Amino acid sequence: DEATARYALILGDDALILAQRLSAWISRAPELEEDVALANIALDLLGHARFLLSYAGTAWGKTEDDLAYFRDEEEFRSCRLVEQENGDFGQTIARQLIFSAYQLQLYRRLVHSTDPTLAAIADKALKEVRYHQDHAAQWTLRLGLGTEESAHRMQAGLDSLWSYVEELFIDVDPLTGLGDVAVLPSSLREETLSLLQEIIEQAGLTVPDISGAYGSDRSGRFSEQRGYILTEMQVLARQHPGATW
Amino acid sequence: DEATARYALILGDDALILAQRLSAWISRAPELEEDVALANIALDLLGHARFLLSYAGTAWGKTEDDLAYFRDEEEFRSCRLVEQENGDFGQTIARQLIFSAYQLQLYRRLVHSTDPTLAAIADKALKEVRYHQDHAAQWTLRLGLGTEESAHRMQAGLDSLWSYVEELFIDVDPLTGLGDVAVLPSSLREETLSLLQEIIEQAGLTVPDISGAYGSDRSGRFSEQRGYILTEMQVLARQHPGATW
Amino acid sequence: EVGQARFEELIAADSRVEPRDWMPDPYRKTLVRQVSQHAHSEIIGMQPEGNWITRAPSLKRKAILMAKVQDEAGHGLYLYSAAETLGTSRDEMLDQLYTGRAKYSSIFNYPARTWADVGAIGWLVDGAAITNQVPLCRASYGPYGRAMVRVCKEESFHQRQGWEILYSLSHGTDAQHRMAQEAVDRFYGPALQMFGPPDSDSPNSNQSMAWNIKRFSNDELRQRFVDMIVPQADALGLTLPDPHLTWNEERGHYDFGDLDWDEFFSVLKGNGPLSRQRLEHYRNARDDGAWVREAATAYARRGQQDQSALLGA
Amino acid sequence: EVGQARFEELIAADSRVEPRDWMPDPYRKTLVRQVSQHAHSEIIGMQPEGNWITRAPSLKRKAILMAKVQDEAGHGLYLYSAAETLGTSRDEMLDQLYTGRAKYSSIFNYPARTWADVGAIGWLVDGAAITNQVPLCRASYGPYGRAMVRVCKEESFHQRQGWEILYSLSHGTDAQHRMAQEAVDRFYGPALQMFGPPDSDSPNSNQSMAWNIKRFSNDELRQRFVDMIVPQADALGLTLPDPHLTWNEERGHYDFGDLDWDEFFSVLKGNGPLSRQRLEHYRNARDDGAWVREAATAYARRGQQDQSALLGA
Repeated sequence: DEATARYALILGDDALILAQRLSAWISRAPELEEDVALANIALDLLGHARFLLSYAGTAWGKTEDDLAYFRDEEEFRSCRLVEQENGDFGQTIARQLIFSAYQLQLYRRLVHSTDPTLAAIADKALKEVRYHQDHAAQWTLRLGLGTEESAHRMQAGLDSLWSYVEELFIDVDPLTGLGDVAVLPSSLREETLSLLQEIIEQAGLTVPDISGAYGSDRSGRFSEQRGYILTEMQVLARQHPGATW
Repeated sequence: DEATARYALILGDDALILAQRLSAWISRAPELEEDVALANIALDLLGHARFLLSYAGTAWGKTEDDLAYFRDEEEFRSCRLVEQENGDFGQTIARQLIFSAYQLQLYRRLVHSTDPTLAAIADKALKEVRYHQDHAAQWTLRLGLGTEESAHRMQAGLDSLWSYVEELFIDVDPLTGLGDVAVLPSSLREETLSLLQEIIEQAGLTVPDISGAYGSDRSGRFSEQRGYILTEMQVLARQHPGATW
Repeated sequence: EVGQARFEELIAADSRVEPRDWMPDPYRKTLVRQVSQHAHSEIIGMQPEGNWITRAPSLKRKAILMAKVQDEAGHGLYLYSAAETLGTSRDEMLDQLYTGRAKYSSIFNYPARTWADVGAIGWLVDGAAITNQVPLCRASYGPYGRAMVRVCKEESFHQRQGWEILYSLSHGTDAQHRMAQEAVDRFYGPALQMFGPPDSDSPNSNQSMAWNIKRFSNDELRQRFVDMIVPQADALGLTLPDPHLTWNEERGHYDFGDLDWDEFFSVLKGNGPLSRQRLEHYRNARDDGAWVREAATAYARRGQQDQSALLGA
Repeated sequence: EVGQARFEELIAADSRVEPRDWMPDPYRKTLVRQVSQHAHSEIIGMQPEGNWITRAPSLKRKAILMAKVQDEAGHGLYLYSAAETLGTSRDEMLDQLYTGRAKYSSIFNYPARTWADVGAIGWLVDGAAITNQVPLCRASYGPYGRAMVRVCKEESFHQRQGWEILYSLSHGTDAQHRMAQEAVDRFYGPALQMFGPPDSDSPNSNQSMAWNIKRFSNDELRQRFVDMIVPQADALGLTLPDPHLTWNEERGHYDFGDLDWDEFFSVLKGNGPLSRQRLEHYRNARDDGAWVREAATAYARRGQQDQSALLGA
């Protein structure tokens, strides 16, 4: 139904935008192994996005590509965290750390969704997200405990993104009415934050004391980056409307 | 006529693309005075581009905006030098140094064009380009003779761009048949290079010994950047075809 | 004592205080804070609109926008100069901005998400700024008042341009009209909050009024602004998003609804949608440019040495 | 002496030389140069196609392209490992690339300007690479030959995907078809030049043949490639841009026209359209990542200390 589709869109858009952001690292990573690892994570997320958008599309007779390439900025539902710029490797790892912790808790619960498709997607995604979370945690430790510079940069990455953490846990519109189909974001808050706290402190870093940035309805009204991301992602598809590739 | 229009397009596209590149510095310059100065130069170039594209458009019944926003990548005629990324301030100044030296020699001669419109545009542009050239030369001296780091960065900027210098002096297609309407780029080579040599050496830097990069027909076939520039520049106009602003 | 008396005389006569004049410390501090905040607002204010320069939908609009953002840098420059006459250096003020100790107008922590926002910023934000600033042209501190005269002249030009952008959109395609209306919906409330909290909640205003820095209260200015924009919105063919907006015959003013002051104070505290991003943008630019400023300083010193050598010879 | 004899025996029997075996210095040097060049080509080769990941026109194509570029990083990894068995470290090889002392395939100094170029690179560039590499699976040096087996398997997959991109374009809209044809027009010549200069002009080949590293001459491989792509181009509905391309019944091969060897040598010397850009992209990534690699090293050292402490206790 439509509400489920709108829920799938929220999950799918987060995954798609983050995949898009991460893919820009390929050929630019600090070492070859990281080119491979970041591409892997981006590919996983893109895979999740494709399942979720395809599923959402069934409610409106649309394909994954219709939804990815022909929705406008205000129709996307991604959170601001995934829209933030890659920054340096520390900032990217900070974003990965926060988002994969949230996603891990989310999919752990979503495997029990009463919607069998969502449950199946979550099941497939879960072991991949476990790897993403581990990858981010390992790098957080390496950077936090590596050199003075790396600790500084990793902390700066966390500080820079922390005001977008709260948005992840807001029970926006279609979610509250979905019952056991969906996982209420607010229900993930505590365990996600405590997982983050554990890793951040283990890495000798500080959990930022920064409140959430105003505006958290995933409408894109409060983001300046989404437009740039979509402009680049959609340019070719829109130059050739109706074409197949 | 069409040949003159195509010539005006070459000059206009160079100015437009460089204005677009430079405008990205605004709010990001090393000091407030440079925000003002770079915006000034970008505005001048944009002004020249508007005159030149409007004039070119008369041959095809098109407006400046038709030409700026609704031509595709392969229809632009800009040189690769102006398409190069801003890089750091040293690279931007290197690009300004090279391009304004070329443009200064060009407009100095174009004021004598037998085409009265081109002569008038050149006349108006000339004193502005003189300022651009002076601005770039002053910064080249400051960076070349400033600190070790600044000299290194300024030299790196020159090295990075030098392979796109020769393209400026190629007598591409419409030019050779235009007689005294146009200024043959090849005729500007010697004096431009000697002006550059003078400033670069005065700044304690070295004229790079780097040959021209293969491909110099201004077709865009050899650029990967033009597509990105146009994607951003044209996105909004193309989302609303036929709209007025 | 003489200085104090002379200062009080100047204020009583509504004359200008000049940099050479003695002035009480709190007066100086208030001014430095206010003028530098104003300068910072110009600098940070370059970002939301600057964001659209590369994507402006026509070359004419691109040129106008570029010139406008350039003007903001210019305003910043002469406001910093005015503040410097009070004995605080530009570097010191920029450093306060860099470290987050200085404030700037909260409105710039909102995103310019669409092209219509550029119009709304021009019409509403610059409009509110002018309403605030016109009385400041008569501010008791001379350099500030004179800077404001220049600023106001350009700002009214900017407001006009913003209005024109919205007018074109409002009278364009359906999509353009919608874009314009949404931008006005988003900027109306924050623009009204630019005058600061309600008078009942604004402790510093009285002293500033007594010193002839401030001439009207926050609520007076807000009312003046609302009275100005209502007919302008009509002319635009756009709706202001306030159901309580009605002409009050008796007061001779428009009544308007309550504003979301929780949002205001939250944004003021640094939780605006883009508060961190704005500051980081500024910091990155400043960090990236450090080597250039060092080079310029080194080069200038070198020039002085060369001159000294010449003079010595 | 014993080693030399054993080495000659291995070569004569067309067996594998392994890292522990004695080998002549020039053999080792030739291999390090060839294998590291090959690895560098994989690394630099990520750029032209990587350029299109964010703009791929469908999510499926995006996923396939991302996986492909990732494979290239993977190929780089195991080719560097193969080269390391010859006693040169990866860092040393990367440093040669960084400083411009190492070569990589010139083809990657051409831009991928359109989406169709991604197809043409897959079909023609990977196609030429495979033609070159299949015989290398039997290269006398064991680790190299085995790495090539893995590489070839994935490359043939990539070639297929490139062909499919072009097929969709060729059978799509007029604009898509045109895009495909232009890409083939641009990449045909440079792809044929990937086999190196004509045999008459290729001095090092004989020794490599004698060592069972190289199995076929440049011209033989080029011919093999042309014979392969002509029917494939037919099936695509695209034209190869060579008027002299005709079937020669007598030779049992396609004849083809002369290539622009001036261009080839100019690009080889570093004057390719994007030679500087490719190297700068690599250098920037390496510079930007230096602090990360330092942190990883420091952290690993720390781990070892912790372990030593544990073992000591």
